[in-house]
This record gives sequence, structure tokens and C-alpha cells, in this order.
Amino acid sequence: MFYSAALHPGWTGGDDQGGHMPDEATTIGEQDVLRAPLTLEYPFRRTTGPVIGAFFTGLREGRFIGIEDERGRVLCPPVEYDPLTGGPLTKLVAVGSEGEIVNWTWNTNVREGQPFDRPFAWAMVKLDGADTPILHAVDAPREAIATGLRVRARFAAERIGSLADIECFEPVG
Amino acid sequence: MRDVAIIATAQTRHVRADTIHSEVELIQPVIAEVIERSGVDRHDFDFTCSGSSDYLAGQPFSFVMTLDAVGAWPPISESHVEMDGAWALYEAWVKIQTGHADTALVYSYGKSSPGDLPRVLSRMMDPYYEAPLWPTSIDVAALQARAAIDAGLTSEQAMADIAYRSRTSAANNPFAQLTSSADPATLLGEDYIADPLRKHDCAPITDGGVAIVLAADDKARALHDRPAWIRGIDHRADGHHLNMRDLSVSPSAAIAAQKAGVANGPIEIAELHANFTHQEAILRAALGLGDDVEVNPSGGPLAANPMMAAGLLRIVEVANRIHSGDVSRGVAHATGGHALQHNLVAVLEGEG
Amino acid sequence: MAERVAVVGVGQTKYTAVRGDVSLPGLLREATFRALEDAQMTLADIDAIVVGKAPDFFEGIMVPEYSLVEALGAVGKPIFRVHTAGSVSGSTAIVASGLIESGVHERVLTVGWEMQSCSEAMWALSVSMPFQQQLVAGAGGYFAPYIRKYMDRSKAPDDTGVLVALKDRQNALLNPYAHLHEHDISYESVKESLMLWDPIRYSETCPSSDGAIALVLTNEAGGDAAKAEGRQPAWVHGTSFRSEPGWAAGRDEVSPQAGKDCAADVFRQAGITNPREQIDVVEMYVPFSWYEPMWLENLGFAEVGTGWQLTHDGATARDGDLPVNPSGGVLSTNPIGASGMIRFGEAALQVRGMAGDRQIDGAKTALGHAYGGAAQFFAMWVVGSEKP
Amino acid sequence: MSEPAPIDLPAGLWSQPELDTSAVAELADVESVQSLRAAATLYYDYTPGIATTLFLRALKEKRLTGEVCAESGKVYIPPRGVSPTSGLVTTELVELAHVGTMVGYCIVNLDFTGNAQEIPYVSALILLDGADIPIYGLVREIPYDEVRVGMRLEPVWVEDSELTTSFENIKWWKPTGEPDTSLSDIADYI
Repeated sequence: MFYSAALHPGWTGGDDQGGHMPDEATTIGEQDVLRAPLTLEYPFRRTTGPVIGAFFTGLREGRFIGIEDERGRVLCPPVEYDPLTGGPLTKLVAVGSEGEIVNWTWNTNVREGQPFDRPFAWAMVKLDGADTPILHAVDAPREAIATGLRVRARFAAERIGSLADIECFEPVG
Repeated sequence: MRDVAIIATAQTRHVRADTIHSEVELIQPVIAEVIERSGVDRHDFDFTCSGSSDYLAGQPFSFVMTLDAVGAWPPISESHVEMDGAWALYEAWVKIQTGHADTALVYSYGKSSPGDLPRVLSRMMDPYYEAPLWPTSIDVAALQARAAIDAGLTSEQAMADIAYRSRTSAANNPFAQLTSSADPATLLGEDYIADPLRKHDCAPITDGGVAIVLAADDKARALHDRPAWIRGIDHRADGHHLNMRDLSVSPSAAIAAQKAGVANGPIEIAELHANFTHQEAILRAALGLGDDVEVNPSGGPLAANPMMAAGLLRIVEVANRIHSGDVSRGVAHATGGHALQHNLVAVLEGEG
Repeated sequence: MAERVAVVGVGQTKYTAVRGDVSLPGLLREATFRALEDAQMTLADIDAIVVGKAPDFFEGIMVPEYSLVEALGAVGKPIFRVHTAGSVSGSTAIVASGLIESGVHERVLTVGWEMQSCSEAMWALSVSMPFQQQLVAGAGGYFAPYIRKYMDRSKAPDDTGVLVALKDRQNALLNPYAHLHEHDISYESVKESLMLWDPIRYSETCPSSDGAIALVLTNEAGGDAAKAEGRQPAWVHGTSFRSEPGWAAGRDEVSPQAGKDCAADVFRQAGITNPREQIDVVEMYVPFSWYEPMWLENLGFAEVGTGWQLTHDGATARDGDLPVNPSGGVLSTNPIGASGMIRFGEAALQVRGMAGDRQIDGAKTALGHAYGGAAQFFAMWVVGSEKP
Repeated sequence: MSEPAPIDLPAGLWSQPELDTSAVAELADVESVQSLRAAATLYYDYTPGIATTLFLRALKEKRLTGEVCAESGKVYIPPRGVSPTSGLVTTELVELAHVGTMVGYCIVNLDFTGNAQEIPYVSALILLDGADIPIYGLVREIPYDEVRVGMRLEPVWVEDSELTTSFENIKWWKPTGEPDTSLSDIADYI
């Protein structure tokens, strides 16, 4: 049994005009090439260390924790390192559960795993007492979403120390 | 530093979904073609380097399978980066600078079509604070686009103009995936997909690959009558976390441009790895490109976006125009991560 | 071009099954800051960062170096990510070395890591692809037939692997960073451990570890400065990597040509004509015990078919003439994406005279060795206490 | 495995910094979060490519096909479309015999996630007559301690009605009963 380059023109070598992708293969066409679904599923466990752990401990307790960086700015969520120099940060601080939207987008193409299963706003929310915003979803109609909008965290009733402990943010008042 | 030049290039025709070929079947013809064009016997490459990502097609150790296309026998000096192929070129350039190599084969490829690319790319985000929410690459780009608009750097109109210009430029590019566009006014009448981004603001999902041959000094001169010399090349990173960066600027691209010597002479064309229209505005500012600089005459990533190869493809497009004599000095840019986090800038020149 | 390269900082974490007390960035920072402390530098002194780890699927983070940029002090700097399967962090150190050798940078930080506790690596290595049949049970299942081939070819005594495992695990007792500290290990306990992938016993396999290693490399001026301050550098005498197809007719999986070529290349660069005589210590990538005699032959330390004799004669023990893996090796510690660089870093510590209780007296020249894939990717360096 | 005995690291090493939690005293008395669970599921549309498709379509017809490297003449199975030693496209397919010689094996006693086999089982490298590279297969119908290199094996197929485009068409391999291949004849493979 033989098959030759003619079966998939262009595949075996260069031609300067059309590149290599065969428009149609004469013997084995696109419809004949096998395809199958492939699902990769991983149950990851991530250790948090004390700083990230403090943030998630705070969420479980219904509050936000930040950390002071080398210039005295409060980062929330907190990280172990100064965002510019990489130096170690150690001063944990409490941050409010209300804040304002500093950036946002309206997500129309909702994907599995996202906070809502209908179109919703992603927002960067700068919480009171923090100098950096946190990314999460906002439960409000599109026309209500705007930079400067005051929002507060809506915590989940059952909290385990996870980002899902924040259901979303919602407009204040 | 040794003089290092690109002396041959090849690329696939870029398509939305190549459901016919495996990854090695996709890249093999490109490698074979670039070797043939280079005039270097395949056993004579001193170094080989490739770039790819296992996440795109869901294939662990993807690069191990595609090594077959090189014919690594007898064994070769070879390495791989889990980055865009532009960084594979950078590693090869460094290898030549050490004196351990005079020639190098560089290739990269991506099959993004098997997965839901914007969702797959959410796995790049911070694993504690961002990735658990599954924000897509488009969601993140939209936040950056708003920051750029709010900073007065661009506008939805300017972005539509960029989309229109890019895809109509691609009409002359036989390898491009998208080669036409409605006019900007029509584009602006479309709905947002992630406010302020519309579909036209986003690079397409693409399967494809590219390859390059590098040679040093006299070897380059012997192999090509007009080598595309790499006069400067540098890459830099910005922070990752969206909340700790000013998304409207790209300090890392600016440093890389300065180190690569972009401003040391006139720039005729720039191929910028801007996967979203607003990123072209951010990069123009960072690289200090004037309005006279023609950006992405190939159509750029908005016309064909083979992940992990689209950055190296920018270098290919500039090199091709130098090889042909159309251009004597150009700049190529590649990016990695989301929201232009990691940026590489290369200045290419023809002889003289 | 051809700048001399010195290793002036080595930092390691305590390797263990689960580093439950640190985050991923915290793990890398622990190794990084220890390396910087050793080098008497700060993050601000570093020009570029080169990182390596095994496939991104293992930890579920695509291009994880990007979310680690701030943690590694890499903002505004070049960061570079290498991936060459199991040899990866050996390759990573070589790429880092090349950045200095080429004259592009003066001080480079390089980091390799793995948090195997994030997921089950065994699972990730055995992804079930459509249309395929799941027959190879992880890395051990792949390598076991080739180990059997070596046994058949060399007529090595059946307990060679037992002796290697016993030696490496006992060496590990002198290495405070090693994952496994099996104080009660014995010849019998290894030999009686469960036969997992016949002929590979449980105690002849590497553990799954969390851990990171960082190296600080400098140019000649940096190495001279360290020396002047009484901190002995390890000078890089040669680096090499070689690759071959993992699946090719006529390929010798027991003693791959790429390994032979890589060793020949690195020895040539280092001016080594008789490795058995001229190399004082070897840190060799031995994830399954039998690979010690196999690599001894592949690397040219022993004639074909006789590598096992060095093991049986005690030549590879701490007090032998060619100590192999005084750190305890991969058999005692295996954070996959760090394992290659650990070999390179331990080799550097030996020639610096800074290997603590595991120090081999008088070590002047050492080989660091890593391999990956289907024993098809090789990375090696030779380091010495004297300038090349 | 016993837990590693505690051992001190060299003194004075950089370690994780102590946190100042004085401003968040309310967290002092609650249990700290130490780790997160993060499931991730990704979906792909897998394409094995032309060469594998041709092979699998033949396999569905109970045929075993190999490809020939144009440079070395070596016969590869399963085909991948490109010769790994020459980098050339393999343009010639050949049909291979349904019998081969075992050139290597491993007895697997380890159960692992995703494993579908009963343990212990024999994972073997089988060199089909006419091929230059062995394929993997499961060996059954012989006590595993009698398995040996050189043994002649033939495939046991699923029922014809169950044939699909999958490697699973071959349930396992069994001894043919022929005399073993002389080891010198397969010296290049063992």
C-alpha cells in the first residue's frame, strides 16, 4: 500500500504562493481525518503560605485583608513581595468591604467557571483603605456599571476560604 | 557582539482551524522549506531552538513530538522555550554570541483551535487571585482597552481604524487568515463582545507555524546576498497582576526598545505583536514610533495570530521585507503573557 | 564573547513531599533569597532571570513565570522560561550561563522548581489521549524495559540497583535539604520493598517532592570579586545540551547517543580527556537506581558493560574514587523541574567546598548531569574551583 | 514511607519572614487557611493527524500498517507522518505481519489513577515482523513469570463487530507457540 505526496498537495514541500495548507486533500479530506474530544481535568491543591492564607482566612470570616508595600501603599489582595522591587512585605492591614469601580468590562460570552452563568460585569474594585483594586464580578445591570460606582462585597452564606466566598460585588444603596 | 542575521524564513498559511494535521505534520513542511531556502545542510545547524505551549492543543510535551520534524539524528544541540518563538530566536542569538554556534534553526507553532483559546489563556492568570474566576484573555484585554481609552491614548474610532487598516493590508499577504474588513463606520455599528472591545478589535484564533534560520558574520553573507541583520534585540517584563500595573502603558516595551536601539536610526516599518487594536496604540507610544512609521504591513496579528508563533512571525515579516530590498531598517516586536506583560523588540537592518 | 562564568550563589529549599507552609511564590523566593545571600547580592543587583520547570500541566498554571515576575524582582528585567522535559533545569542553568558567557548580562539569577503536591504528576505523565491504549504506567513503566535490557547486556548482579539506592539514601542523611531521610534504611529494606515496575523496586525510585533551587551566576569580574572576599566561586568549565528523537529505529535507549555526544562535548570544553581520573565528583540524574551504572557507561566513566562494577566496588560511594550523588541525588529528592539544577548546584557547592557534611574532600572538578524525555534530552556542565 | 526525621538547615539562612499581624488581631484566634482546592477542566477537540488517521482506519480493518523513512528505509509503526531521524515526510506505507517478537518488557505491580488494567500485568515491547521499531502491548495468556525476551506473540483482537479506530482493537498479545526468535537475530533491539 502506498500513498504519495499527491494525496495532500502542498504538504510535502514549499510553494511560494499558497503556503502549505491543502485546500482539499484528494484522498483523505478534512472530513475523513479523525477527531475526538479530549478533556483534561485536574484537582489542584495550592498551598497559600501565610500572606495569601491571611487573605482567604479573612474572606472566610467575611472581611478583607491587605498588606502594606514598601511605599506604604495598601495592596489588596495582599502579596508577599513589593510589586516593584520584590522585597518582602510583612505588615497585614484590614481593608473595607466597600469600594469603587476603577475599571470594568461587560462580559457577553460567559464561560464555565466564571462567577455568573449570564452576561455580567468584571470590575476592578478599589476597596476603602486599599490602594490597589481587586478583580471580581459585579451583580448589576449593564447600564448601571460605570467607573466610580460604589459597590460592596456580597459574601457567600457558606464560606470555606476561597475566592468563591465573595459571590460578587453589588452596588451600594 | 557578533553580527547575526536572518537568512531564511518560512511560514504556514494561517488558518482558523487545521483539523487535518497533527502538530508535527503542521510544522514539518515549514522546517523543511526554511532549511532548503537557507542553503544549510540540515546536519550543519549548530543549534536548534523552538517555542510552543502544551496548553494550546492540550498535549503535554508537545515539543517532544514535533522534534521529529527536525530529524534530530545524529543528536543535535537543541533547546525549547515555553514562550513565543521570538524568545527561541533570542536564545539562538545568545548562543551565537557565546561563540558555540554560527548557525541556528528556530521554529515555533501553535494549534489554538482544539481548545476554547480565550478560556485556556485564563490559566495564565495568578493562580490564587485571578485564575479561579476564569477571566478570559478577551476580558483582560477589555480592561486594558478601557484603561488606554481613559488615558486618552486611543478611542473606539481609532481602534476600528486600526482593525480596518490591518485587515485590508493583509489582502497582499498570501499567508494571512483574515484579508478584508468592513469599513470602520460599519465596524463601530457592531455590538461589543467585552466593552469596549468589539470582535474586530481582537486577533483571530489561528493555527500555524513559522521558522527562521540565523547565521553569523561571513556565514550570513555567504548564504544570503541581503541578510536581515539583527542590530539590536532585548526583552523585558512588566508585573503580572492587573491590579498592580498601569495597564495603559508598557514600560517593559519601552525599555526593550531603548536597549535594542530603536531610536538610533529611522524606522520604515514596524511589525507589532498587538493582539488587540488598542495594544497597537500602547506599543506605538512605548516604542516611540512616529506617525510616519508603517505598522503591520502584513496585517499583523489581527490578520493571523498563531499563538506562540505570532511574535516570531513579526520578525519574519520584517526580515522578508529587508531580504526583498523593500525596507532597509525595521522593528519587530513580540509579546507574551496577557496585557502586553512581556515584550521583545528587535531592530533589523539590511546591509549598508 | 566567551566571557568566563562563575557560580557565586546557591540557594535551596528544604525538599519535602508537601511544603504546606509556603505559597508557590514563597517557595521560589526562599531559594532565591538564599542564593542571593550566598552571593552577597540583592534582587536589585540581578540583570536577568531564567526559570525552568517541567510541563505547565503539572501545576495547572500556564506559563507560571509570568505570575511570578514581581515575586522574583523581575519587573523591568528580562525573564526567560526554558522547558526541555526532565532535563529542564539543567538546560535552564546552561541558558543562564550563556547569557553571561555571551557578554549580554553580568549577573543572572536562575531558578528551577516544582510543587508536585499541586497535582499528581504520575497522572500528568500518563494523560490518556483519544484512540490510544493506556499501557505505560508512568516514567517507571517506560524505563523498566530498558533497565532490564541493561541487566541482560551487562550481566550485572541483580542487586546493583539495591546498592545504588542504599548509597544514595544514606548520602541523603548528610544533606539537610534532601527530601528522604531514611535513618533505618538497609540493604534488606530496599531489596524487600515492593516490586513496582519489575525490575524496579519501590525503594529504587525517586520520591515526589516540592522544592526550588536558585543559582546566581556572574561574569569573571564577579567571580574574582567573590574570591577576593573569601567566597570561593565555582567556575563553569563547559556546558552542553544534546537532543535526539525519543522514538527512532536503531536508537539505543540503554545508552543514548545524545548522552555520549553531550558528555564528549562538555569534556572537550573542559579539557577533560580521562573523566574517571579528572572528575572528582559527579551529580548525576538517577531517578531509578539502575541508571547509575547505565550513565557511568554512557558518560565514559566506565567501559561498556562494566559500570555496575564501580557501584559494587564502592567507587561511587562517598569514600570512593568517583563519588556519585553525595547529595543523595534524585533518588532522595525529586522536585521534577528543579532536579536538574540541583545536580548542577550541588556540583558547584562541591567545588566551592561549601557542601557541608556531604562535602567530598578536595573536590576540584565536578560534573552536573541531567536528562529528560525518553532519555533523549541531555544537559551537562563541568564546574571547577580554578578558572578555566 | 516513614516521615522524614526533622533536620536543621544550616544556620542563618534566609527564611520566610515573620508577619506583623497586629492590625488584623481578629484573625489571631481563628484557624488559618493553608491551602486552596482548585479544579480545572479544559476541553479540546483532538486531531491525531493524517498519518495516525490512516493507521487507525487500517486498524479498524484489522490491518497493521507502518511507514518507511525515505532516508534510512526503516519501517515505523505506528506511523506519525514524519521520520524522526530524517525529518522527512514518510510517503510510503507498508502492511505488516500480525506476528512479532517480544524485545523488552516490564511487569507492572503499580496501580495508578487512570489505569484500566488489573495488576500485575505485562507491558511489552513487540517488534512486528517487518518493522524496525517495537510497539507497546499487553501480554496475557501466559503466567507473567514465564514471560521472556524473544517470545513470539500475536494479537488478540476484539470481536469484528467491536472494531473501531482505536489501539484498543488489540485486547492483548498472546504467545504463538512458535519457537523463540534467536536473541542474535534481534540483537539490535535488546
